[in-house]
Amino acid sequence: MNKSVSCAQAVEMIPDGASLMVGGFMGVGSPHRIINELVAQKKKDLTVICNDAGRPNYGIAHLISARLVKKLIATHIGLNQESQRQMIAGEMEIELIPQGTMAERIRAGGFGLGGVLTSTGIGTIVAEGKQVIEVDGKQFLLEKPLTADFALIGADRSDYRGNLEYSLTARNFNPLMAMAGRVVIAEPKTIVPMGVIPPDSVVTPFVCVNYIVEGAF
Amino acid sequence: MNKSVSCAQAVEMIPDGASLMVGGFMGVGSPHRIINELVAQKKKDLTVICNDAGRPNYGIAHLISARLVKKLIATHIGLNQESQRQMIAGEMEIELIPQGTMAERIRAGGFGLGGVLTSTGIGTIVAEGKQVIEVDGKQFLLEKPLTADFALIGADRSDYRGNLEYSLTARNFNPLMAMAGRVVIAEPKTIVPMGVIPPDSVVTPFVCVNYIVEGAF
Amino acid sequence: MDEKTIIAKRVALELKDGDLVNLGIGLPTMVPQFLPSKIEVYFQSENGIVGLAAMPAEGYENKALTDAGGGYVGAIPGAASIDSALSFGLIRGGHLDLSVLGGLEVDELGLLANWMIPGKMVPGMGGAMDIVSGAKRVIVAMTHTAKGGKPKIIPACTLPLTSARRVSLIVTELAVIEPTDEGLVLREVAPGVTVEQVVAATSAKLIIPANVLTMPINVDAQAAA
Amino acid sequence: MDEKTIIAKRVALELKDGDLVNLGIGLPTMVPQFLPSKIEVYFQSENGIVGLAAMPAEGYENKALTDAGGGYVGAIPGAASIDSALSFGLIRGGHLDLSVLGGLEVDELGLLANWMIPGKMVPGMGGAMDIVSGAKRVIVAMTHTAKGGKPKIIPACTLPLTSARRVSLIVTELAVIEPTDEGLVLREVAPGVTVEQVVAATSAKLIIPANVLTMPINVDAQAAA
Repeated sequence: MNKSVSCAQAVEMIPDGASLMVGGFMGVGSPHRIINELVAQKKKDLTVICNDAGRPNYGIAHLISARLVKKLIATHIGLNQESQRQMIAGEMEIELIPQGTMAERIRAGGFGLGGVLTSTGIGTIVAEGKQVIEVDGKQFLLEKPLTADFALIGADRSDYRGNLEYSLTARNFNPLMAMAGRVVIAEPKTIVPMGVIPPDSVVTPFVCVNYIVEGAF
Repeated sequence: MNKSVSCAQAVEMIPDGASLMVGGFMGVGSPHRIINELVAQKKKDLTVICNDAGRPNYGIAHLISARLVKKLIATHIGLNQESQRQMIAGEMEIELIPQGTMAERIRAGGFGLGGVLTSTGIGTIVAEGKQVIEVDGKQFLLEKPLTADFALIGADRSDYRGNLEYSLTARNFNPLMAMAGRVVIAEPKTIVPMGVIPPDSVVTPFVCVNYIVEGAF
Repeated sequence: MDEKTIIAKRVALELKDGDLVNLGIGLPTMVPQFLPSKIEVYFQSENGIVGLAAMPAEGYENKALTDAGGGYVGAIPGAASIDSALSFGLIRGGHLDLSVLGGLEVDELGLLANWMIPGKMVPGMGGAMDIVSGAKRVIVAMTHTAKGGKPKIIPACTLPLTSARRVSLIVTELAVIEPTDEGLVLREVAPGVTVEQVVAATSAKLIIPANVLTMPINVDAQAAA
Repeated sequence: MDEKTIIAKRVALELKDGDLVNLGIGLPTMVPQFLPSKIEVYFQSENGIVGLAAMPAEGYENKALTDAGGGYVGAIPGAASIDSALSFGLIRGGHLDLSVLGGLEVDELGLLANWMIPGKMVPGMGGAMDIVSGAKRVIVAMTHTAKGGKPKIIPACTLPLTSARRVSLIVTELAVIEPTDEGLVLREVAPGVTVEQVVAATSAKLIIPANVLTMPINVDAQAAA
């Protein structure tokens, strides 16, 4: 079962209008080659779930500048002025959610849980329209699971079967999204034979990964 | 900040009647020296949260045979006849919960979440007395977080600050419990200097661990 | 050929290339030996490994590499260690393609009871409730009747349920039965077994289609004798 | 000494040996340079590292080792990489001893608004809502007034709240104020600052105890001139 594909082949699988989870935090740990290829293939009307809007000319900022994003679900867009401009001009829909809530919502989606009970957001505008659940006298917001058609994962090393390792703060949302995409495409910096990554070093087990993008970064 | 203590010192901190989370799965990955020391110091009326009751003469079976356990919260006790005997004789209270639910309840306790929404147990006796929450037309059981006075962790390597690595299936519940104990005592097989365990190999970050039991296994 | 071998052989045909599979203790662990050599199937053990392999040769056992029963196992090159939360995340999150596990009772709704006999045997559910509620497909692999010929496929479970979710398939030494919206459909009989024999050994109502197939397995004449 | 230095110096006194601390962007990142050398404090960055260290020397930067703003940082020997769920598990689960972050407004209930100005500046809340809701202690480190002298410590927040949970302490260049059940208590004034000056710069009601201390920090005369 060879999961390797070229970057172009990987992106060809993604239709216009797809929902995408994109790993990375301010571009650190994002799958940069896949992002560039999405721009090259001019994918349209994307819904993107990502921690942030990237930084100018880095990370998913490329998708936003190319006007490919219909809706962005993120925690912070302050370092990308263009995303704020598009939001205020009504050109891109933006849903802002707390970072810890986003992490758990994605995890709940990938782990088959019904939702997340968190005190984050209680008593703020984040709570508007959401169910409040009381557990032993304490109030929690019910936050729903997040999944996506595709999860695009930036990894450090992969083996040919798709076991993934990450490096330092490039890990961030990647292992969570790798559980929550219906199709998971990983972009590692290196691909190594099976057995090179010890079992205890694997962060994302191979069974989560559908495709591995070939070629060094 | 030296967190090293002798095994005897570690166990002296645990009072009679304490609630303990004990890592391990059928004894694999359990903190065996701490368990033996609990028996030696004759701690009484313990509430123990552990995947199982161990196997005869292995793992927490020692605590049960020594009659130190007032209540056991576990997923499976089938490999330890003595635990079934004590349960049927009314000598030990046993609460059986599904394994995946136990994992998430412990995680929720350690991660500060209000509970777990799972379809596991819906329509079975596990659901008795529990709140059912509907999310987008699907029903989920609300399972409450679990915490404990102490988490007793079996690890492979620790550094002097308490970063922990685990080996293969000895990992199991240990990293979850290391988040959910009010006091966390780790029993590693080896203690190494800081920096020997690479940041990406750390499974339990040092900030979770209060004490490290000295001496090789 | 003994009952268990027939069951394991037939279940093996349900495994597809690339599947992630969880096997319950006992009979289900016999399945891998009957896999066609051309397909690659991965085994998960819920205690925390993806890429389980058969028990290693004597002297190569490792105390930290066991199955959910605590028995020594091996690992394929490229296996992955996972904690209990991730292990059940794979199960609940739809990443586990197939689970094969034993049963005490299955009823006309396709519901399974397999974790306790009140007042008699209370081992606990372990991971069974999560697995039956979460795996993409669940196959119950069990003998058709209990000791003394008492039916295990019955109108309604009398023992506590494992899940409110219907199982995908029942494989016994006599038959392959598929729970559907309409009820239990008899899909196959074992070589040499008649539809009437299956019906006689089953107290649940069975739907008998016009074409009930024979299990496509090779029953060795010598062993069957 | 400039305003920010006074605030950072005073906040530094709140950090205890062994604390796990999260620092917001901007002013809070100045705190570590004023830590007493005898205490060991660990820094978490919510993007995924425990054991953050100062920015490395030129040429030693690593693209995969950054803070939450994407800027290069270092790591202590024995640092730990964590994913975003574990990062916020530490925050929400009571493992984070202290968070220091900036503020736009704090009110008489001790509630903080620091993540948006509707119609004007909407960067998003990032991790601030989780941090203020979850950290054991939250210190707001901010200038006492906005540009033009407009009070930021006010009767009731006009901007969207960051959390319904009260913050632990407010540290400005003029004062240290503690939100309590009774209201905002003026604990300290900066060297050379009078209680009256603090009251004048604050539109919220302040409770003034009999003994208002002076911040125990060394204000360098030359820099203050």
